[in-house]
Amino acid sequence: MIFLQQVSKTYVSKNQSVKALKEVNLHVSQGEIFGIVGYSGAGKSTLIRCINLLERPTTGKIIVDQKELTGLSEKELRQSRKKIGMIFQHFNLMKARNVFQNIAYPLKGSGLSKTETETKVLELLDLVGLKDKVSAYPSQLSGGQKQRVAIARALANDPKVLLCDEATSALDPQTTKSILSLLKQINEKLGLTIVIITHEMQVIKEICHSVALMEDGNIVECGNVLEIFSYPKAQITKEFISSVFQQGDIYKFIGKESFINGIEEEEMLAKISFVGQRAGQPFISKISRLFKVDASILFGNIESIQDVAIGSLVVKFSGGKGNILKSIDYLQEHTVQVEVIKDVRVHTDMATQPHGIIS
Amino acid sequence: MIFLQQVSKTYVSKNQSVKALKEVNLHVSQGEIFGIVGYSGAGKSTLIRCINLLERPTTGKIIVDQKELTGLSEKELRQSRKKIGMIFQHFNLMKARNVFQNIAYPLKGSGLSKTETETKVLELLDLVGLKDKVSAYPSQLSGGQKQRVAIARALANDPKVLLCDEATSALDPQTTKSILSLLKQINEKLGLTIVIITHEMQVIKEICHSVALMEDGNIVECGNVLEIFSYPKAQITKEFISSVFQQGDIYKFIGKESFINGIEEEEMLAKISFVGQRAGQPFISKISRLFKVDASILFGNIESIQDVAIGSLVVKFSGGKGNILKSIDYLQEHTVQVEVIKDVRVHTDMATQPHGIIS
Amino acid sequence: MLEFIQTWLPNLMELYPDLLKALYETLIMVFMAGIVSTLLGIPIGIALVVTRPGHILENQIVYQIVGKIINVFRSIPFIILLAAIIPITRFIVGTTIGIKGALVPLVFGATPFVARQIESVLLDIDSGVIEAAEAMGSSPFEIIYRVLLVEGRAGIIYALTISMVSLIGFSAMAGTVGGGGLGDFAIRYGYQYFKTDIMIVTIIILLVLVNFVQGLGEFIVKRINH
Amino acid sequence: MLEFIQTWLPNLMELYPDLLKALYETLIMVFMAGIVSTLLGIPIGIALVVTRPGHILENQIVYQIVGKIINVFRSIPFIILLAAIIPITRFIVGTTIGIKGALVPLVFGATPFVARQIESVLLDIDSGVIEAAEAMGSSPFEIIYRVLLVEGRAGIIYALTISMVSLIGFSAMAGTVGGGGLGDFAIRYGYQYFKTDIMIVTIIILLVLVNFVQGLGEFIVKRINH
Amino acid sequence: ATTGNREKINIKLGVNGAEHQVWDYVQKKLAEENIELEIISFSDYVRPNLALAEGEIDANAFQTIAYFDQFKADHNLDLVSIGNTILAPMAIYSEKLKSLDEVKEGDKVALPNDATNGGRGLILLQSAGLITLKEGVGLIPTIKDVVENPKNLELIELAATQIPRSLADVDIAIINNGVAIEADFSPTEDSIFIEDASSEDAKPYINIIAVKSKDKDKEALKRLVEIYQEEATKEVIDEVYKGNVVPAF
Ligand SMILES: Nc1ncnc2c1ncn2[C@@H]1O[C@H](COP(=O)(O)OP(=O)(O)OP(=O)(O)O)[C@@H](O)[C@H]1O
Ligand SMILES: Nc1ncnc2c1ncn2[C@@H]1O[C@H](COP(=O)(O)OP(=O)(O)OP(=O)(O)O)[C@@H](O)[C@H]1O
Ligand SMILES: [Mg+2]
Ligand SMILES: [Mg+2]
Repeated sequence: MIFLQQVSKTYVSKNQSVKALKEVNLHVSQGEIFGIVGYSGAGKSTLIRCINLLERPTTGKIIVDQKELTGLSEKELRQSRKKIGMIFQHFNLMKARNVFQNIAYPLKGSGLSKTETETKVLELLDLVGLKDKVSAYPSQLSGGQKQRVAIARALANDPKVLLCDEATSALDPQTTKSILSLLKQINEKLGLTIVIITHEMQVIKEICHSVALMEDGNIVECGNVLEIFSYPKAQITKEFISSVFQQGDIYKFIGKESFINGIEEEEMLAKISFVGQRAGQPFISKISRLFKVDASILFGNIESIQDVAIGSLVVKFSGGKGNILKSIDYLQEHTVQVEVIKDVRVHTDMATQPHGIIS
Repeated sequence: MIFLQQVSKTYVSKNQSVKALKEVNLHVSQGEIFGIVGYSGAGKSTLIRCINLLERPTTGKIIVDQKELTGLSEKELRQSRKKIGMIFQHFNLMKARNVFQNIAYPLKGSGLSKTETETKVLELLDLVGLKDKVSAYPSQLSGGQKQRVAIARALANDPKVLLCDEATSALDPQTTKSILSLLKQINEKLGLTIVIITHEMQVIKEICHSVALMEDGNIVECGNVLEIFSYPKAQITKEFISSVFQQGDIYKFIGKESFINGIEEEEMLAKISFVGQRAGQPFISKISRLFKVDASILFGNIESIQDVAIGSLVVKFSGGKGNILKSIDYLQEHTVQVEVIKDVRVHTDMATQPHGIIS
Repeated sequence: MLEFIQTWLPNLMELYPDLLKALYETLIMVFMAGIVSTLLGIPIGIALVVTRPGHILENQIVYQIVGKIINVFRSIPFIILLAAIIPITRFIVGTTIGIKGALVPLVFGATPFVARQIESVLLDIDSGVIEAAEAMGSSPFEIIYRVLLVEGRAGIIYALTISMVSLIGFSAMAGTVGGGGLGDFAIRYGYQYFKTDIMIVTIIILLVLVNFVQGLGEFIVKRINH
Repeated sequence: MLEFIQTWLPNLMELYPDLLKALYETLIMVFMAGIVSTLLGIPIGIALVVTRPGHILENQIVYQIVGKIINVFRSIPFIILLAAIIPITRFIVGTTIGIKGALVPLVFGATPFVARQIESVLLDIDSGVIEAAEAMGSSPFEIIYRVLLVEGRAGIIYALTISMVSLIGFSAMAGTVGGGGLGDFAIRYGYQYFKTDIMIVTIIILLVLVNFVQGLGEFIVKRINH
Repeated sequence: ATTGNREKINIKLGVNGAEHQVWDYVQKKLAEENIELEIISFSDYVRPNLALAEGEIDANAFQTIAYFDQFKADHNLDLVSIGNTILAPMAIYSEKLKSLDEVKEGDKVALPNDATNGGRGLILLQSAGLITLKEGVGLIPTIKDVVENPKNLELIELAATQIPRSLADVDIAIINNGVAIEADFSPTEDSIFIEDASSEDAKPYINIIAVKSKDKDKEALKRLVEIYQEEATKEVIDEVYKGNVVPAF
């Protein structure tokens, strides 16, 4: 559906030039929900703005829905854009129009009658939960309300492609959830292709099929969400994923005096990770009975990423050196990854005795 | 430090009037980090804008740092405002000034020499990771970069109180984390009082001492973060907290065909919840050995909220009717809450056979 | 009352009908020239905005030429303009004298002014909003019609207010070609014939007129800005 | 060349020194009156903005009075204004004729214009930015000085450009009091004496002048808008 | 009365332009006597008198006796005439008509819209027999003073300098002498009706040099008048105006 080929973009200003995109290649399939994440300033907004040519790339080709946008006439480009909805990072609502008129804007010329337009707009307003604000002006709306109007506007013209630049960043979790499920629903029902920039990995996790990670104008990793979440390669990917698993906290947690002191002779601290069906296995019960070890869960997370369980737990094992080692071997045989964090038995730590991958 | 007494605010416009705040009372202590959450349009921005009197409340008193702002002269109010930093939802940077000049704006008249100002600004830019953008203009910055400039500006004047309206909503998790730890650090070192509006419960969890939940112009619940996270009362509080524990997903997860079919005869699905030290107990190991039950963890989350573990897990028990019941009794005796979700043994569900509280 | 007028405004009674006529002439001139120069000035102002570099119909040639033409008309003293365009005036309205003869130069004088005012209003419209319209596939014409003119309408009204007030000032020069009007009336009786009472009354009427236009403009702006 | 001038511009050779003098007079008048009316017009324009309802120094009385006074000056035909303020002119510059005598009426004519232009620029400044400054404890004076004037500077330059061009037009009327200048020169020779060649040359000079001012204004704006 | 080493004296003379060439000649002559004549051009008929009364200029030379007397009376000014200059006969022109006999019912007549020329134009129309003015109305009548207008002529007041340009839009037009000359008309040849320079009626329209009463005996001003009224100046006038303007001294 969307192909970017060797797209680069350099902003030139008096004092300096900024390479915001560096020969980026990207492919988003028809009906896919595609996430883009990356640090602030990585080039995400620039990338998404290149897709509908709001920003002319310095070099490269952009193909959307089998049309090479970079080669179209102005008029053809406009025609193509009508089927590409966009939600802006800064909303860009028209101040002189009220909520109704803002959403109705793209409907003009779509051949809808006045009552059809009205029905459509009210329907959209209902979807984003703003029916009572139909005649309010943007200046009378809260931040999140503005964002929801922008979402409704982008959906008004039944686009084939939806580009979202931080479409839910100003929304509370509940509203975010309802907007995301709305997007997912449209995606499933009508095959809408969605490109979504976000800094909330939660959003990626919940609705994206694929994700690209951007750093400094490059896409450093890109692929199926489940795969990337399970086996991240680039450092930045790991960091972003850890944010959703809150594993950054693990080390903070472990760093505490009280915590270290809580680990006694003959105990061991380890992180165990598993993807998919493994979660359904009562492995803690098994090792508890088989090897007579006690495993207390100190910290961790088991989630469903698009209906597949994936997780990691920080577990304190106690019950004797030999038993613990046997337990670990057992777990690893059953494709559960174990990474030792602190091993009081032998006075080593994670860094010198790695088991399994570091995620 | 901050007292709001019976503060209400009504916006009156031609077509209607909106009661954005309804007799709100609030107290934020000196040195506290106070979070405000609520749905979009609940009145959060209005509330925070009332604190420094950017929005004159329709009725009520506002006291900051022992001064009743609502009773001050214009000049005294300005003096007080100099010590109240503010980060706006829409950044409000000055377009004609570059990054340096924007941050230096509040420093004028603070008695700093030119080199001192420069040092200070560069220090702040370093803190928010924007040293390379020192002479860029707002129009040349990405969304997150703008927000970071706004943060630096708000901190420039060493305020006693910092008001943040969605200060990290446009930032990626890493940058958010570094900004939050910066705020926490300033809070701890200098006793800065911070009021922070956010829709990311993550933020509340990570740095707030207290939190207020707003709904429709009212504060419906307010108190210590740990307490509220452990024992939420209002419906909205539960919803917000569930967002951070992603327990909304539990029911989605459970609703799946595949999942229900996964539960067999003589098995039981339950959610077990615990706060604080209980997490350190190897209760799964214990019941596995004591009652010969298998407990597979399907889904769940154990977190540290300000260094205290708190969590809930969805667990599938198997191993025979009697053993399972005994296990549950054992857990409840040890102050672990158990809530049965699906009990195939007796073909009932959560709704008809509640154990423990519903959280 | 009558006594007051006779004592303080000795010439008013006599010239009363002429004053009314002058008022009528001013109203006609300002109204007609106002409409025409608005209708011409707005598109020219739009052209000055949309053809500038980086805007929706970027066109260096049009931008430069229109800008230069505007400057030509703005730099020529009105009275010279009046003489210079006599052939055009005669071609358009068939005469060079009277209200009709005054209208063409008034339009030529006011249009560039309106255009520059409109330009400065439209330049201030948030580029993000224009971008949003572009992203929705709006044509340049649609952007002009449905974004620039709508988003800028308060500013446009205000600019037109300023322009109409200036036009009232311009119309004082219509006397040169026998167009009459309040300005000419004030100059003639007040300045040349030294009938101070008439001058003062005329100026007061002009003031009321200007304040009415300004007030109307501000009222509309207030209605538009919710 | 010389032949060309003698054929096509028969009067130019003779009036060449007068033309130079007129150019000099125009430059002096526009420069001096421009500076003074800018210095007066900007504060008045600021006053019109900050005293309006809901703004930082809301003051209904000042707002109404300043607005009305501005309207008075804008509604009086320039020639009447010139006569009406003779006592003020004499008081300020000691004479009512020549360049000096023309300066005062020019300032009175241009200042209200500048003020309204500045007003319309400052009204467009994002209220969020003003709010941010208020939240940082800036005084109204600081907000004017460090926010309005800074954020609005491109617009202000542009407004001043428009005003200066208008002032060149106004200065054409300075001939009435013997101030001379290019406009008067063009009117005198071109309109009154029917010396078309002189008129055309003068208009070309005026054009160059106007385009220079406009170009300078746009150049500065471009420098300011990074 | 030529005294070589007199101290340099400066005279400011207000004019209304048209007579520049003659005044340039006078200026040269005066310079020989160490009198510097500074010529200040005004573009209206009000300011030169007021400026004179206020002492901003020392003399002016732009107006007719009629206008001067009226102005003095209206403004109560202490000014006097110290000498005549010229008489510039006003005339009626037309593009469409060959003579005044062809004037029809309702024809359009353009006349100057300033007080001095307008009034003079009305009197000219009266002497041409086209209208009648109110009895004893004086030398500066206005359109309001027309009591009889048998042909229902439409009187259109235009700026004096505009009239030649709008000649095509009217049937007959009254153009004052200076303007007609500048517009390349020869009043004596191109007009269809002209003021009789020798008649008593024309007397009030003789142009004068005016000064403040207290200055009337000033040596330099006297020299100004004397030089203007020399034979040599007459020749300059004839040369410049080609007989269309008559020296009135
Ligand atoms: N100037 C205004 N005029 C009229 N109504 C307003 C105005 N400002 C805000 N409101 C209304 O007041 C209510 C509260 O707005 P507020 O901005 O405080 O919400 P919020 O809690 O900050 O929401 P968000 O999370 O979306 O930013 C909303 O319903 C909004 O529409
Ligand atoms: N108009 C511009 N002129 C100069 N530099 C620009 C311009 N727009 C963006 N940049 C720079 O290009 C880089 C990429 O910006 P972009 O807006 O794409 O970032 P982003 O990934 O969307 O960041 P964020 O998450 O903060 O919105 C940034 O370093 C930014 O400063
Ligand atoms: Mg961005
Ligand atoms: Mg808000």
